[in-house]
Amino acid sequence: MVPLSWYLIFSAALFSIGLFGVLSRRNAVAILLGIELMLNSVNVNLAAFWRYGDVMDIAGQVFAIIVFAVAAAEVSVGLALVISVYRRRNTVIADDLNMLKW
Amino acid sequence: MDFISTHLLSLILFIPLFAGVIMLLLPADENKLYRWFALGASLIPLILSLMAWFQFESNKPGFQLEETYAWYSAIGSSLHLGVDGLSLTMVLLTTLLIPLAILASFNITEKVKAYMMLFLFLETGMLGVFLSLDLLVFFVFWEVGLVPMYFLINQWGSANRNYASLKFLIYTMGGSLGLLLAIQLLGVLFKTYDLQTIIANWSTYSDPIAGIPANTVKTIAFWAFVIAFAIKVPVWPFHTWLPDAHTEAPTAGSMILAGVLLKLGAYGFLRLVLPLYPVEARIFAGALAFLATAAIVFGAFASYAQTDFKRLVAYSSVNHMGFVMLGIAAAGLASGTNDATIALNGAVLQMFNHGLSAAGMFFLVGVIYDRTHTRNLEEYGGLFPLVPVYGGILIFTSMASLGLPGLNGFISEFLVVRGSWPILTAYTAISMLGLLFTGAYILKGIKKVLHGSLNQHWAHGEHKLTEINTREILVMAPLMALILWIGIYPAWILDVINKAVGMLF
Amino acid sequence: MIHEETAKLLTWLIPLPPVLAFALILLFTNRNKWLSHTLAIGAALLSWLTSMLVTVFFAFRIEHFGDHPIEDSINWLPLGDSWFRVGVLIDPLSALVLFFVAWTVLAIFVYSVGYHNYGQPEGDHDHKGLPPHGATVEEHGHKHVVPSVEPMYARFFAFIGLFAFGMFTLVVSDNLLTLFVGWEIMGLCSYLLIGFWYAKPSARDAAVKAFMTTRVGDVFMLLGIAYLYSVTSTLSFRTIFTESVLHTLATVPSGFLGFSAAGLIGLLLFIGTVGKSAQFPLHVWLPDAMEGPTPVSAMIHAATMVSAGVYAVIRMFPLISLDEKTMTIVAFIGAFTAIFAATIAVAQNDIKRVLAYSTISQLGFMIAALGIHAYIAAVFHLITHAFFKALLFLGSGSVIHGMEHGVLHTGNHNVDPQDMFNMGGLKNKMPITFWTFLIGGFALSGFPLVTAGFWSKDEIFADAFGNGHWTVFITLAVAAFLTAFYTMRQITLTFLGEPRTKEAEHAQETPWTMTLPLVILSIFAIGYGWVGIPEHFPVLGGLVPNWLHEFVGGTLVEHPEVVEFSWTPLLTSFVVALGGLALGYFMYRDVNLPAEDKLQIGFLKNKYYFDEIYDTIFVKPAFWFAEKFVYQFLDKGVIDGILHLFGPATNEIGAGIRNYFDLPIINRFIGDGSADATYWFGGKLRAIQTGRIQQYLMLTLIIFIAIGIVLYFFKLA
Amino acid sequence: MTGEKITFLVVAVLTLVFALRVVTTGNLVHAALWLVATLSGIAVVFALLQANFLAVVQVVVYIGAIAILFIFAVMLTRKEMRDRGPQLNQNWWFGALLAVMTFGGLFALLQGWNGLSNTPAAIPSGFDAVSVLGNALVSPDAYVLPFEVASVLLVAALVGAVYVAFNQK
Repeated sequence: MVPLSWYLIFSAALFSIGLFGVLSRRNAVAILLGIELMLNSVNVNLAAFWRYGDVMDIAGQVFAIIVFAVAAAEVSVGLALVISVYRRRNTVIADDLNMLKW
Repeated sequence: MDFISTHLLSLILFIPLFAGVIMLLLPADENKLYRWFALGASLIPLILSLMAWFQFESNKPGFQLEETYAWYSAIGSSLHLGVDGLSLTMVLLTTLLIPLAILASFNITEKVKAYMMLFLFLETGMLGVFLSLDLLVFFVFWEVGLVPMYFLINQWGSANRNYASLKFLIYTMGGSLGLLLAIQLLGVLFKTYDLQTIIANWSTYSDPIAGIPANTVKTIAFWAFVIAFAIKVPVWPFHTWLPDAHTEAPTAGSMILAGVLLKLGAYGFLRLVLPLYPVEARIFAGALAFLATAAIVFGAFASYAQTDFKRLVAYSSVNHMGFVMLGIAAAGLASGTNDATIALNGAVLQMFNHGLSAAGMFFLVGVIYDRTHTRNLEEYGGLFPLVPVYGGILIFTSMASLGLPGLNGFISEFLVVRGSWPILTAYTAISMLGLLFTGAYILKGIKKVLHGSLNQHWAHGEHKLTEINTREILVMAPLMALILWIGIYPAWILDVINKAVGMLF
Repeated sequence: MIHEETAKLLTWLIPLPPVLAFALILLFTNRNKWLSHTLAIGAALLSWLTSMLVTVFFAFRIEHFGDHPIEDSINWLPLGDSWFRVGVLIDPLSALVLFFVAWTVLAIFVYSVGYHNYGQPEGDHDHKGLPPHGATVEEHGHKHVVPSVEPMYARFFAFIGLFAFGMFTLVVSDNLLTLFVGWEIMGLCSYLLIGFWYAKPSARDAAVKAFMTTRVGDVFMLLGIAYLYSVTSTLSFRTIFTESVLHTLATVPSGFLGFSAAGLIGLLLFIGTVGKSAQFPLHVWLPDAMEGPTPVSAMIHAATMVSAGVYAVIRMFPLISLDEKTMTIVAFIGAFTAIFAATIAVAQNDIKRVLAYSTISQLGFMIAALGIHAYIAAVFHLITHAFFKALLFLGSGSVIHGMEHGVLHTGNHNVDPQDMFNMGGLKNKMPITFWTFLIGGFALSGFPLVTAGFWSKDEIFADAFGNGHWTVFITLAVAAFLTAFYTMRQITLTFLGEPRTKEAEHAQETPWTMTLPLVILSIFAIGYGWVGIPEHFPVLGGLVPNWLHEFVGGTLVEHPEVVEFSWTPLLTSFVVALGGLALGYFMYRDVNLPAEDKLQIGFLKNKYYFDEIYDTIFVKPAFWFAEKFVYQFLDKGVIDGILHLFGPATNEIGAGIRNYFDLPIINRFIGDGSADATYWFGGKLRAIQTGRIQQYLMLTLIIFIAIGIVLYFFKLA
Repeated sequence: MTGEKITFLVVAVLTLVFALRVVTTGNLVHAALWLVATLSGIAVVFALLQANFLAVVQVVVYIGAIAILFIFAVMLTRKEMRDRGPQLNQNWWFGALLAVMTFGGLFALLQGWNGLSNTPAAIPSGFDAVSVLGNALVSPDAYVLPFEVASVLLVAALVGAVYVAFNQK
């Protein structure tokens, strides 16, 4: 059987890739893509711990499903915001959106 | 009914405050409503204090209708209310004068709501002083009364009101600083502010305090009390705030100022100074008598020198309150003797009487000022044919102020003179000069206003002087009735005073 | 004869009707003239009736009435452990006084109806506060001017009602305090009535002068009462005049110039009388008081109020007589006033002023009589004087009224209807007035045997002579001579000879309401003397028993002795009366102008310049003291000056603290400094606030990782 | 080396490569498509974990809804939104460093944990993960509350997204 560590390392790697995307991409939509990767890595973790822990305790899966819901909500609102911002400022480049600068 | 009779004093005390707060909730710009509401609200304490008057048993020593509520138990202060014959008389005077003052203010048209509220707050402040048997609460109410009065003068006064109101406030507050310190001293010393406890222990207290001999401390505390109260009475030479404040205050304000506020000072002497400092009162009675005599004589002379009608009446208060002080000084010197009792009877009755007649006089000055917009005596002249009813009432009230036998002022002045003659013979004799000049300034007032040839300015056209109206007569009627009643048969009130004085001193 | 209980009750009731009338008139019937005077006169009638019941039908009929007088009292003021009681007392003295007061009051009330022209039309341009000026009426097609009714008719009756209340109260009181109450109420009424025509500045000033001058006496009297009360613990006459109390009073020293307590109290009370009865040196108000309507002059300034002053001294005689020093002062003041006022009277031309000074002088007689222990003589003269002086005043009012009629007829308002040199020959125009005035005048002069004044004055002379008071005797004799002289001068100038002006020619007799009181009073002015004819008087003595002596004497504990009869005083009174009258007649028979009058000496005419002197040494300094010293200097200058120092001083201290502490240290260093530091720091730090979300995220992660590392190495490791 | 391990390794490496393409590719449409591939890989991982329901949901919700939503969003907007200039910002190296450090940190942490070599117990026979999960989600003793909150969140997100993206002109 596959050891638990493999899953965890896999999900850590996936998480770091998503993080890199969030930190480094200029395009706001791409940032959202990075976030999706990070959320998925979390789901992998949740599922892995469910499988390697007490199978009868279904909490891991439940939380994974809730994360799905949150991801769906986040994406819909996030994309709506991106579109709205784009309409107003004609850009989706995160670096250009610095209205909160001092 | 049971609730009312067991909480009579606190109801009397707080109903005006409560009514004042309720007024906040009344709709805007309903001047008529404010007036009638305030009048109605002020009549309730009057009815209740009449109930208290009839429930009161004058033969029982000590305080009656007592109520105690926890207030600030950490420092031993509680809301302790109670009356004896002395304070009950003053409570009756206060609750009587406030409705009349409110009725007298019905012609106020500016900021009526605030005005009426201040009057109701003022009533609570003054009643609190008379009702409280706890030194700290006493002081709180003592100061509380100042604030509404300050605003009444400052907002509704005449030309020089800023100066007058500031002088009034600062002078009185400055005077009470010493009082506060002395009260704190007593409170710290006895771990309580309860008046009866302190009276029982303080007069015989003889241990050094903070290394200073008790006598020295007592003397200093005595003068702290005396100065605070002397400013309020006012005793010469602390009196100069009074003409200014009285003159600038609105009519009803002057009525209350003269009618009740001055009595707070004298009441302080009777309630606190004499019982707390019997020894010092005896030592310094001469000084007090000197100041009292100076107030009587100089007050009368200064009054005579005025050309402003209201100032004339204001100075007459200095003169009349001088008699109260003379009685108190005599009582201080010879506490416990029959003469002292008579002098105190006179002093307390004089407080009540002056409340009636001075309020009446100020109101009458206000009546004529409303119509002529001048207080200068030289600008009146021969108004009697135009306003015969007003003239009659003015002469009546003036005569009460002058001390005409058959009216109330005479009884009290006679009692004071009778009581202090054997004790302070020379001062009493000198104060007769003041009594003589009382006549002079009163007659000067009547002469300049009513008598002489008619000033045609007021006889015709737009300045035509109108007669006193029904509302104004209604204000005067109770005052005049009481003036006459006390003058003819004073026993109903003097009996209560006499017994209270007999048991207290 | 009525029952004693009834008498007590009636005594309580005597003062009440007039005060009720006063209240009713002021409150309700002010606009109705008929109702007002009916109320007032009805009240006076009721008081008169009760007084007569109490005196004539009770007191006068009891033998040794002085031993068991009418007395009753109630609790009034609670003082300490006891009550101060007030009540009524009718003893022989007050019974007699009550008798003449009731009569004169009633007479004057009735007289006032006529005097104020009741029933006449309203004046053309009369104003309230001024005497009526007459009304024009049309009769049979031609206009003429008639007297007009007083504009404040009802008010007058209200005031005299209150006045009568004061007088009755004073008389029936059983103690000094209620006596003083009545005394002061009369003072007030006197003020109100002298100033009745208040729009006249002279009347207004006279009213104030009267009130203030008498008040000088009153405050001393109040002191005396207080003193007496504190020594004896009672003010009731009957209690004070018991032997033990009097003994205490006589022996306790007062500590003032060697007077005993009784002496000082007596002196203080006497000063009250000096004010009220217009004795020297407080006499100045009485002549000015003639500004009031004539009934007022008659009532207040002849019959009642000034008599009340004397009554008070007579009442307190047992106390005053304890100290001989006080008695000397009393006698001196009385005698001096008698002659001093008489000398002024001879030079006056105003018909009422002559009477005013004569009143002062006659009151001096009574005071002098008391000062020499002539108690009964003083009482006697008090009563007779009240009757004949009221008569004279009312008579003079009638004369003036008649003269005003003439003035209205001619329309020449420059003619003073009170100046005797404008009169003359009124005998035929006003016969009733003339005859009654003559009776009054003769009574005043002491015309022998017939008039009451003779008997009372003679008694004073007899006492003064019999007890060896030579100074008083001679002074009073001279005064009596002057009295007779100026009385005759007055009668001659007024009634005899030919009319000197057109106005006098057109003078008219007054209505019955005025003449009837004159007639009644003139009966007393003659008849009242006969109740006190001394028993040893030649021929007449013993024909009528000396009832007065018996009766009044009963007031005192020790019945006063009757002085031996002596011819000297009798002859003296004959000579001075007849001599004065004769001299007056012959000197003024032919005088028509003031210039022809040899006695128009400036010194006398101006009353020894007393008004001016008082003005200079009392009134003006008092005003200066009040205005300049007390108000401007003390209050405004010194006291307020000190107070006003506090303001600037506080300001300076405040400014100092602000400029040298608050501003540099608190504001600059602590306040501004901390803000500056924060500002600088923030300025440097704000660079990290890029507004870029990814950089924030990086920063967060860095810190997160850093914290993780720190925790890892320091906590977990 | 069992077949399962081999399968896992192949899927994991592929998934990671796809993920890297997601964050590095210049064309956003491509990136979205790479995301679809990544998500599919993860679905396989779920399947390997015997979380069948999750695997299905992953395919239905993530690939079927979310990824498609991205593609729609990208394709519906203009060209500039998709690619203009460099796709990475000038701090990308710092981001990369942080990502590597995170991975390193996590890796280090996992090295020190002794539960890593656990092997799973066999799933009991007759165990129906889907029905247990369904019961747990609606049972008041278990997760009905988070479930309901998630529903509310979705509704709110729906309304919010409509409101925010609504063209007010």
